[in-house]
Parts: sequence; structure tokens; C-alpha cells
Amino acid sequence: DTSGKRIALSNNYAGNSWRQAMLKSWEKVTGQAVSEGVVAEAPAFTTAENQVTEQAAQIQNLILQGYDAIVINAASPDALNGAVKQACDAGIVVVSFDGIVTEPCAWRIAVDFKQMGAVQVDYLAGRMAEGGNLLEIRGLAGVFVDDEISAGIHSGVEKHPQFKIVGSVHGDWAQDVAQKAVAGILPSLPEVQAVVTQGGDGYGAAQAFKAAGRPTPLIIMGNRHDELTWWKEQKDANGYETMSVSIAPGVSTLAFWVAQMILDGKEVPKDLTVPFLQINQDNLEESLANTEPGGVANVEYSLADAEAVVAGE
Amino acid sequence: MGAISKLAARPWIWSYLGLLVVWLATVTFTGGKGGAEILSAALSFGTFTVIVGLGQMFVITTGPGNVDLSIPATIALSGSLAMKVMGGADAMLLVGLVVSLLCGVAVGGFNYALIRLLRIPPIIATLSSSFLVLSTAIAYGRGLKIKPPPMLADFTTARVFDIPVLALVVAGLAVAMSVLLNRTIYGRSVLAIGQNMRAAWLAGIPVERIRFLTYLLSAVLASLCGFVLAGFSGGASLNMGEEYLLASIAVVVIGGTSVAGGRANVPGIWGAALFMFLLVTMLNTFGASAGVRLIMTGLIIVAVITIAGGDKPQR
Amino acid sequence: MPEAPLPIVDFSNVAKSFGAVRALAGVDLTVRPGECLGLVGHNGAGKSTLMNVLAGTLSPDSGEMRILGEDIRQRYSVALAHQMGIRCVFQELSLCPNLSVAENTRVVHPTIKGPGWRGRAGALILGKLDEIFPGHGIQPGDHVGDLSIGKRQMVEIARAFTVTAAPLHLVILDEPTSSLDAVTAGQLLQYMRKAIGQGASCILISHVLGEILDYSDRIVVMKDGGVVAERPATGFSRDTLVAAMGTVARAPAAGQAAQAADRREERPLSVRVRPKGRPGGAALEARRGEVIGLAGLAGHGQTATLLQVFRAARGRDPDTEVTGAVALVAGDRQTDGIFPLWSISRNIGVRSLRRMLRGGLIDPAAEAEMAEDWKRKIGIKTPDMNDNILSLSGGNQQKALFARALGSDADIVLMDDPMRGVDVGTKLEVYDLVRAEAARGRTFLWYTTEMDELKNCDHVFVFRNGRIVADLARAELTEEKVLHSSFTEDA
Amino acid sequence: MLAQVLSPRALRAALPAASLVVLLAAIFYIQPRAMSYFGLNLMLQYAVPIALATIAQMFVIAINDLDLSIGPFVGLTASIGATLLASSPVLGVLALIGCVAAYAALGALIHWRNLPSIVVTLGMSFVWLGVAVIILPTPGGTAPGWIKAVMGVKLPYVPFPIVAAAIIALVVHVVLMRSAYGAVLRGAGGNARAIGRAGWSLLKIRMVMYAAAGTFGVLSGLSLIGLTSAADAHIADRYTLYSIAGVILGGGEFVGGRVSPIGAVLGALTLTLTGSFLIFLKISPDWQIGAQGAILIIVLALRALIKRREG
Ligand SMILES: Nc1ncnc2c1ncn2[C@@H]1O[C@H](COP(=O)(O)OP(=O)(O)OP(=O)(O)O)[C@@H](O)[C@H]1O
Ligand SMILES: Nc1ncnc2c1ncn2[C@@H]1O[C@H](COP(=O)(O)OP(=O)(O)OP(=O)(O)O)[C@@H](O)[C@H]1O
Ligand SMILES: [Mg+2]
Ligand SMILES: [Mg+2]
Repeated sequence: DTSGKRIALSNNYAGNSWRQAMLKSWEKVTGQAVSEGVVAEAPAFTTAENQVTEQAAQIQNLILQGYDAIVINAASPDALNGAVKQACDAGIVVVSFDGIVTEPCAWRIAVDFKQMGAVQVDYLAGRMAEGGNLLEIRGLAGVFVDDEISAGIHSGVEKHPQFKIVGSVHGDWAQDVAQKAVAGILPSLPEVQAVVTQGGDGYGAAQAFKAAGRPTPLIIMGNRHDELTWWKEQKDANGYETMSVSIAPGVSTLAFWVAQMILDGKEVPKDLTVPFLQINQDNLEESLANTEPGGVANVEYSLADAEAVVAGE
Repeated sequence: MGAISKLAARPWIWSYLGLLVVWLATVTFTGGKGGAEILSAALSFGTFTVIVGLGQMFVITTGPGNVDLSIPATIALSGSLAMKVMGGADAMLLVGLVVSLLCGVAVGGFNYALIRLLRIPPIIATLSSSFLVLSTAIAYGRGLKIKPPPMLADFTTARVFDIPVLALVVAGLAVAMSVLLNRTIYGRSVLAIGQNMRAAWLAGIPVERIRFLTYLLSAVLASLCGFVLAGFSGGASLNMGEEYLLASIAVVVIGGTSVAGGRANVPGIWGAALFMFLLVTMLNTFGASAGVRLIMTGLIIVAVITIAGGDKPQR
Repeated sequence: MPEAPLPIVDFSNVAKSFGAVRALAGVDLTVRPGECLGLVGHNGAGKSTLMNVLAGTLSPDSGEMRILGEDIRQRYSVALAHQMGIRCVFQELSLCPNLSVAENTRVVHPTIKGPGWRGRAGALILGKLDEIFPGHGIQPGDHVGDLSIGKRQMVEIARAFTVTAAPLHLVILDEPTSSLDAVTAGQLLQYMRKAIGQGASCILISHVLGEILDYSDRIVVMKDGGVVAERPATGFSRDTLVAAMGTVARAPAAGQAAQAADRREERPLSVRVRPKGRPGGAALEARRGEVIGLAGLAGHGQTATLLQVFRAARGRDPDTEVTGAVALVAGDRQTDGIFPLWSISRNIGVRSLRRMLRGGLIDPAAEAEMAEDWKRKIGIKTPDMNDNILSLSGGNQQKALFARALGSDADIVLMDDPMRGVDVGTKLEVYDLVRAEAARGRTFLWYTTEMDELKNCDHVFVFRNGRIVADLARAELTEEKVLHSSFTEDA
Repeated sequence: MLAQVLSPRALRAALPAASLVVLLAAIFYIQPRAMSYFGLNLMLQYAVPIALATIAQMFVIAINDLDLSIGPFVGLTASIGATLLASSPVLGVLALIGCVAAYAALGALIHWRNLPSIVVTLGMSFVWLGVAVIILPTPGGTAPGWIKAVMGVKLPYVPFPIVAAAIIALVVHVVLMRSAYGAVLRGAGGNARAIGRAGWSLLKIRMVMYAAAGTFGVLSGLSLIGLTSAADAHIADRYTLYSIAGVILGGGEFVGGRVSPIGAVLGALTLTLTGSFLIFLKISPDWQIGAQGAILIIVLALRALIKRREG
């Protein structure tokens, strides 16, 4: 019975639509859980600045407030270990997701980011047997996720040597930054057959190609509403075909249920993997219909879903 | 000779020289390919930096310690407000523009109230207010991505002879701002206050009214930037202003405006904005890694300012 | 050997140019031990430049420089000057406002360090202040920024006379009395004589010719970057000195000041300041066309009253009535007056921008016209009004500030000890200008510590501790009365 | 005597301490559990690196410059600390000395060419970040054990962060505010020309101040990894703004050489605690960022009240 337990969400950033959807999902699912008496309280805390130190201080404050479990989307995999260890030492259950922490005492709900990169090139190899020039749009330099996805993409290119990365820019996972960066490098590039991305930047890339008057290449999309909408428009207009890979922001709710299960005394392995969200040509309409304007394609978890993930299904 | 030394004394010349060098380096690397397109891209993206840079320039010119750090948050709030109000309808275009500008007026007024009534140093005042503004944007917009009205989107992306129309409009705005700075009582007052606030007051300048107008101007230009930027990039987002924090300051100062106040320069802002864009483009083109790119960006900024030299020592 | 002792300073043919301006055109200068050299000359004659060269803060373009017989031309610097016992009280203040008086003393004495340095520096400066300015009321722990300009000047002067490791041979005083009231100035000059009696030397620069004539042994007159006369002080009279400086001596036009003093009630009111808060003071009243003097010791509320009027003209203040536009001529030109990045003409025009508008924009031609107009009227010494204001000498900068106020649309002109650093000839011209403008209906409120200037006023209010303690009409004005009121009701 | 205690100057000097006390009282009221050795230790740990960075910024502000690169610089030194210093100590120490030297050289460059410090440090912020990204492409590394030990030390009665903050404040106070050369250094911020005319080398003064800033930047980076045990190139990006805010909260001013080391440290503590305060308040996530701004405004508004009383 966890009806007296308190679970806190420690979040380091709220400045983009993915994080906003993540917080919204959390609010929705935990709100219901609280009203049903599953847990006593499940507030979310966001730091003002996307900073490790601020989040570490935040975790320490949550320790002080005596929460039973802390669910973390971490600003850095290693640098929060000190604070996480302190939480564990205080007898608090720590579950990290999306931005996971490496401290062994915490649970990790990880996304296979490498795979997220590799699968893009695999998909391209299926679509263009003869290969071609790739433009890579990366995330924020110096951040763990960016490196992982990029490594996955590069391993994919090694596997399919008919592809060649002719340019690489940092789009910071933001549509307008990506647009600007792509617009800058585009004039110097030869014809680009496909764009590999990290999500959130596909629409910006499309805009940049259009503005430069270049033919639109095959752009791997993310899961934001604008990206899916653009894809749909292209599909309807000229049968444009691509795919989208992303992480569902609702993974925060999975983390919530995992924390609840641990508090409930259930046996949960320390490392869990969630599949990333993939949208294909045929389930595009359905995903788009389920995504509200301005939001991102999402999956929210129920306790049953969580139990299934824990059971390894 | 005389002409050259006269030109060299112009503080903005260095940013244009810098952009020329960087552009040549890029074009040389690509074997002469895409030179015009790169410039055209620089024009269309530099435009946004110029808009906020103009406002930041007036603020910085009012004296040491004056800087507007609320620009990114204002861009985000104004962009999302306008997009939501317009809801993608052409008919609402003017309403959206007015709402966005009013948002700038509100932010500017709030900034100034903090500075004046609570005597908070501008850097900290605008930083604090940016947190509040961003929160408002989050609470109100939740990062809502509503498409801009087609007319706005078309206007912001339109080109004549490969020159972005928006860049032409903003060039006009820059000329107007240059006149405002050099030929109006307001502009003179800003320059005077930047050199010596007390002397300006004693010379009969309504110091506080001018500072108020300046913070207002900066915020209104930032919200205008948010409006067109949202139109240009197909909708507003919460973090769309982030990169303009440092960029707005950098273009102003690289463009030859004195951070000590009292000396401002409009043409330099254009040069610096294009230079900054071309610099990133050049390093992207060279295929430099993120680390090398950052280092080169920094070193080139330092090199440009070192060659240009600082303020000449006064008696 | 009965040979004359080695001169402390022996300069010959020292020259210095700033761009096109030839500030020093080959100057010869000697200073002997135990003498006070008076240095006079019109504004921009090159006095401060010469002193800067002597103090090591400027290096000359050419010339020979010997200090205590040593040829130091090649390696001269501020530090060396200090080592050789040469100190300078510069025309602009050289204190750090964020430091205490003791800390400012330490700054010029590298040898004061180690534990207890603060106490030693404090004792050193306090001792010197007590010696020069008894009753000064300055504490070593006071922050210089909190002190009035007069007190700062006292600190700086006392600091120049303090001695630690380096000897003291020569103290340069560049217009030291310009921010001091008559009493303090007297104290300083007295002390200076005492120090000279003890073997030190001084160079005294001042536009108050009485000081020069009374307190120096030898007088050097500079004009346009060169020395034009050099004689023992006894060889000059006031008139010959003025003549040597190149200005035509004129008797101050005191007579015409007293106009319509008895019918002042009939004139329309320009300014009325009722005493604020504290009881017992009289009200200040100025009527149209009057020149009103604000007298008393420095820092007794005159400037504050001017600022009160200035503020009241722009807003509401129940205690202060102001009936027209005001303009202010600042005396502390560095902090209150000039815009250092601007040209002379912009500095003059800033108060009159509204008048230069053509179609909503400032007309550069109108601005240039105003500048040229005033260059002529007030004789600003510069090749080009578009040059930076800082290229002017101190006195000429002050003239530009006069031009700013007199050229404006103000009905009431506030003058905050505006003649600091203005040479005699210019002063006389300005007096005339003020009289002429007053006759045309302008009202002047004029704070000054100089008796000569008060003689140009229709009415004088004497200030003490922020209040008006005496109200003297032109006819009753005497130096004794002003001094007497300045010091009454106080031990 | 009493008049002196109540003088505006004294009140202004007391303000940073007063606002800290008020904030602490509010926190203790909302969350009594914070009022313990454990609680204070947790809340104030991260104040140590911020205080060090604030002191670094203060040295630069003292001579009327502004350092927009201190955050990335701390990130760089943290990255060096978690990689080079741990793997090959000699190389690591040399690299850190190099960092300090680079700062001194920056000061020399700014002086030599009379450059605006804002632009130069803005440029350098990219350089520091770039070097950090090259040294540490992905977050990680491990802090040397001795740093972790120092930062994790448990003192009797008084939590380590409080002692550390007091030591930092006092040491810098003695060096900058009480020493004979310190007076000259500050004087350069008040009236550089006067200091030059008194025969001091302004070049040397600027280099000394920048080197001091660099040194405290290094200390900040090292203390930071002592707490986090790993580094990240972006770990301290926000320290730039924090440090500026800390100096101002501590009663410093941007121009005129008016700074206070004790105030700066108190300002850093205050900033750190505002974060805690907010979390204890439990505001809606939408407004948490805004509330941080609101608290900054409230604390600074107190300053305005006192200034107004000054008249
Ligand atoms: N005694 C003074 N000395 C110098 N400056 C002053 C003085 N009093 C006020 N000021 C300056 O004037 C400003 C406030 O003056 P005031 O409230 O009259 O505004 P203003 O400049 O007249 O503008 P507005 O016309 O909009 O009221 C302050 O910021 C200060 O810089
Ligand atoms: N740094 C400078 N740059 C340009 N011109 C200068 C500079 N310093 C002095 N001058 C010029 O040199 C000349 C001599 O100036 P200086 O200050 O020595 O005059 P002064 O005799 O001290 O006058 P005053 O009595 O007004 O102080 C002036 O014409 C002045 O304009
Ligand atoms: Mg002079
Ligand atoms: Mg007013």
C-alpha cells in the first residue's frame, strides 16, 4: 500500500514542447493516481535554469522535505551522482528516466539512443539501395544524448558504406536553430539525399531546404506536431515517404509507476529499457490525430503498462 | 591614404572587413560554390539579430551597466501570444501585431519599473523580469506551436532577386534608427546620458523619461522580432529567443558601439550580425568539430575586437 | 664655494604638441630651492601641460630636462618624479572616491605597507591636515566619495605635502584654491609659505592674481605655449601682470551693478525659495533681471539651493517657486558639466536642441551656427569647434558651459561657482555678458566664493549651515559683512 | 557611535546579511527540518563553488570590467579537474596554472588595447567551452579523491559549507580590503588615472586582478567536481549570471571599484537559498521559473528601501 507515500519529480528544463508534454503527462497521470488514493502526493519541480548544480540543490531540498521517492530527468548522467547518493543514503527511492544517472543505487529507465541513430540509417538503406549524401543535424554539443544518437548514426553509416555524411550541424533540438544552421551550410553542400536528425529539428530542416530552393530530401522526422503535420502535407501532396523516431514524453509516467511499484515492495530490476517511439508512413495519420496542436506524439503509461515493461515484455 | 585612415577610424569597418574575410574563406573552401546563397541566407537570418540588436544598442548606449537580458523571454512571449491570438488567420494579422507590440510595451515598462522604482541594477532587473516573462509564456502558451497566418509566413520568407524582403524592411528600420539616434532629441539625449547621467540631467535632459523610452524601445523591438521570427520559422516556441541573449550583445559591441555608453553605431550592427552568421557557416562548412568550432568562434571575436582596438584614451 | 645652489628644476626648450595644437612651444623653466614660483597665463596657455611634463605624466616631444642637476629626459616617469621629491596636485582631482582618506594616502606612498599600515597612513594624513587646515573636520576613515569637493581638495593638497621615504623638494599646486573658500585658501597659502621657509619649493598656478602676487617669490607668465615674462613678484603689480598675460586691464564694471535696487518689489518674481524644514532662515527671492549672489563658505548649502531651484523648475515643489525655464552652469565640470565624447559644438548645443529642429530632426547647420556664434561671443580658444571638448584647456571648457547656458532659452540661469579655472580676462568678459543678459531680463543665481564676483550682484544672500543668514542689498555689501555672516552664531 | 552604526553606509553593508537571515528564517518556518546540521549542509553545499565564482567575478568588477566567461571557465576547470587532474596530476596542475595564466594574459590584452572586457570575455566564453568540449566530449570523468574528501568533510557543530564560506570571505576581505596593495587594486577601479599618476602600473594591476579571478575560477571548478564527482562542459554555464547577481546582491556596484568580498559571499549564499526556498514553497511548475525572478526582485527591493532612506 502506497497511499501515504509521496513521490516528487525533479526536472531540469521546461523550455521546449517535449518537456512541456512530459510535465503535462506527469500531471495528468499522477493527478489521477492521487485522487484515487494510490499515492499521497506527486508534485513536479523544475529548475529555473538547465543546470546540473541547480538540479543537485533541488534534489537535496527534496531529500530535506522527506519525499519517499524522487523521479529524475537528469541534466547530466554523472554529475548528479553525489546528490543521488545522498538521497539513496537517506532511504529514498530514486528513479531516473530519459536523462538517466549512473549512480548504481538509482533505477534507470533508459532509451537506447544509439539504436535511435542506427535505425535511421537502416531505414535509409532500405529506401535507397544506391546510398547517397547525408546531412546530419545534431543536438546540443557536449550533452550525453547528442553524442549517443550521433554515435548510433555513425555506426549505421559504417554498416552501410554507400552513405556518406557530407555535413554536420548542431540544431540544439530546436526547430529554429536547426533551420538557421542548415540554411548556413546548405549552399556549400553537394546534393543531399537524406537528412538524419535527433528529433525536433526535422521541420526546421525542411524549411531551410525550401528557402534555399533545393529539392526536399528524405528527412527523418521527430515527433512534434509541426513535423508530423508537414510530413502529412507532403505525403498528401506528393506521396512523400519518411519515418520518425523519438522518445515519448509520457515516459515520465512510466517512471512514476516504477517508483510506485518499488515503494510498494515489488521487485524491479535496476535497468529498464523503453522502446523509442517510431512512426511510419502507415500509422502517421493515427499518430497525428492523437497529437494535439503544439504538442508531441505521446504515449502515457498505466500501472499495467508499467508492470508489463518491468516484466520485460 | 587619407580616405583609408578615415575609413579605418570608423568603428563599424571592422565588422564588415571580418565578414568579407570569413565569406571569402568559405567560398574559397567550397571552390566558389554557393557564395551568393550563403550571403542570402546570412541576410535572412541576420535580420532577426539586427532587430533585437538595434534595441539593445540603445540600451547599452545609455551607460555602463545598462543591458537588456529580457530579450529572449520577450521574443518567446510575444511570438507565442501573437500566434495564439491570430490562430493562423490572415484576418487577425494586424491584431496579432498589435498584441505582440503591446506585450513589448508591457515588458519594457515592467523592466523600467524595476530599475526605477526598486533601483535594481538593469542587468539584474532584466534578468529577473525575464524569468517572470518566460513563466508567463509557459503558463500561457505551453509551447503551443500554432502555424502563423499564411500571409505572415509568406511575407517573412519572401524574396526579391534572391534578397529576403524582410531584410530590406529591416534595413529600412535600421536607417530609421540611425536617424533616431543621430538626428533627434531622443537620440542625443541617449548619447548624453550614456556619457554622464548627472551632467545630462543638469543640462536639462529628462533623464528618466529617456531611459524609460529606451527600455520600452528595446522590448518592443524584441517583441517585433518574436512576431516575425515566429512567422519565419512556422510558429513560436519557448526557446526560440535563447540564442539572442548573447547574440544581441555581441552584434552591438562588435559593431562598434561603446559598452561604456555614449557612443553608438547602427551600420555596425548589420555588419556584425552578418559576420556572426557567416562565421558559424564557415566553421560548419570546414566540418570543424563542435569544440574547434566554439574555440574558433571565440578567438575570431576576440581577434576582431583586438584589431579594431578599444576606445581611444581620453585626456 | 659661494655658487648658487643647484636648481631643482631646469627645463629648457621643452615642447609638446597635441595633434595640431602646440601646447608648449619651447619653454624654459627653472625652480630654485626654497622659492615659490607663481605661474599665470590665460586659459589654454599651457600651464597644466607643463606641469604634467614636470610631474612625469606626459612626456614632451623635445627639450632638455634636468632635475636636481641630473639629466632625466630619457627615463623620466611618475615614479621617478616621486622619488626625486616632486609632487603634484593636479587641476582635476586625483583621488580615488571609493577609498578612504587613509587609503588614498597610502596610494602615493609605496613604502607604507605591512601590518598597521592603515593606522600609519591615517596618522600621516591627519597630521598634515591638522597642520595645514586646522579644524578641517576630516577623518582618515572617511570615504573620499562622501566628502565635498572642497574637502577632497584639502585631502589632496595635504597628501602632496606628506613625506615618507622619498624626500620632498617641490610641490606643484595647479589651481589649488579653485574649490576652496577664502578661509581655507588662506590656510593653504600660509602653510605653503611655511613649507617654503623650511626649504621646500612650490609652483603655484592660480587665476586669482592676488594670491600669486602676495604669495609667490617669482612670477612666470605664459602665453600661447611659451613664457612671455619672468620677474620677481615684487616687480609686478596687478595691472602689469594682467598686461603681461595679454589681456587689457580693465576696472571691474562694478558701478553699473546697482540698478533699481530699491524698486525691486515692483519687478515680477523669478524665483522664491522658502527655508525648508529648519526654522530660522530667510527666504531667497530673485526678481526678473536681477543678478543674485549666493555667498558664504564653500559647502554651506548654496549648491543644494541651486539644485532645489533646478528641480523645482521641472516638477512641483511647494517650497520653491520658479517662474521660467532654467539652465545651469556647473562649476565641477568633470562630474556635472561636460560630455567627454562629444565635440565642443555638441556640448554647447545640447541645452538648445529644441530650437535646432527642422522638420522634427536636428539641423546640423543650426548646431554649427550656434557653436560658431558663441565661439566668437565668448572667445573659445580652439581651431575647430568640431574638436573633442577635452582638447580644450580647463578654462575654455568652462566657457563652453557658459555658452551652453547663455545660448539656451532659459529665463533663469543658475551658476554653481562657475568661474573655477577661468582666467582674468575671460572673467571680465563673462561679467559683462551676465550684466548684459540681466539687463535683457534674464535672472541669475550665482554661487561664488570670490568677493570680486559678488560685487557684480544686485543682491547677496549669505549661507551658513544650509540656511540664509544674511540678505544684503548691493548698497550694503562689503567683504566684512559677508565674512561676518559666514562665521556668526558658531564657536 | 550609534550614528555611525545606523549610517547609510553601515546599513547598506548590513543588507546582504540581513536578506540572508530573512530568507533563512522563511525557509526554517516553512520547513523546520532544514534547521539542522544535515539540512544546512545539504542546502548550502552548492553555495561553495558559486561563492568562489562570485569572488572571481568580484575581482573583475572591482576594476570596472565584467567577466561574461566565468561560467564556461569554471566548466573548463571542472572538466580538467575530472580528467587530466585525476589521470595525471602533474599535467592537470600545469593545465590549471595555464588557465590562470590565460586569465592574466586576458587582463593584459584588455589593458594593452584598451578593449571592452565584455566583448573579450564574451568571445573567451566560447573558447573555454570549446576547450572543455574537446577535453570532455561527453559528461563524465571522475574527480580526484582528495577533492571529494575535502568537499565532503564533516566538521563538528558547524556544517562545512558555512565554514568554507566564512574562510573564503575572510581571506579575500583581508587581502583585498585590508592589505596595503589591496587599496591600490581597488583604487584602480575608483580612479585609474589617479593610480597611474601615483606611479603604479595599471597593466600589472589588471593582470593581478584577472589572475585572481582565474585562480578563484579554478577553485570554483575544483570544488564543484568535489560535490558532483563528475564534470560536464556545460556544468557551470549559468555561473556567469549567478556570479554577477551575487556581487550585486552583496552590495557591489558595477563601476567605481565599490565591492565587498563578504557581501559577495553572502550574496552567493542568498542566491543558492532562493532556489531552496522555491522548492519548499511548492509553486505550480509553470511559475517556478518566474518565482525565482520574483524572489530576486524582492531581495533587491530591500536595497531600494535603504537607498531611499539614504535620500
Ligand atoms: N540632485 C541631483 N543631481 C544630479 N542628478 C539628479 C539629481 N536629482 C535627480 N537627478 C537625476 O534625475 C533623475 C530623476 O529626475 P526626475 O525624476 O526629475 O526625472 P527627469 O529626468 O526629469 O525625467 P521626467 O521628465 O521623465 O520626470 C535621477 O535619475 C537622477 O539621475
Ligand atoms: N590631451 C590633450 N589633447 C589635445 N589638446 C590638449 C590636451 N591637453 C591640453 N591640450 C591643449 O593644450 C593647450 C594647453 O592646455 P593646458 O591645459 O596646459 O592649459 P592651461 O594653461 O592649464 O589652461 P587653464 O588655465 O584653462 O587650465 C590647450 O590649447 C589645450 O586645448
Ligand atoms: Mg590648467
Ligand atoms: Mg521630472
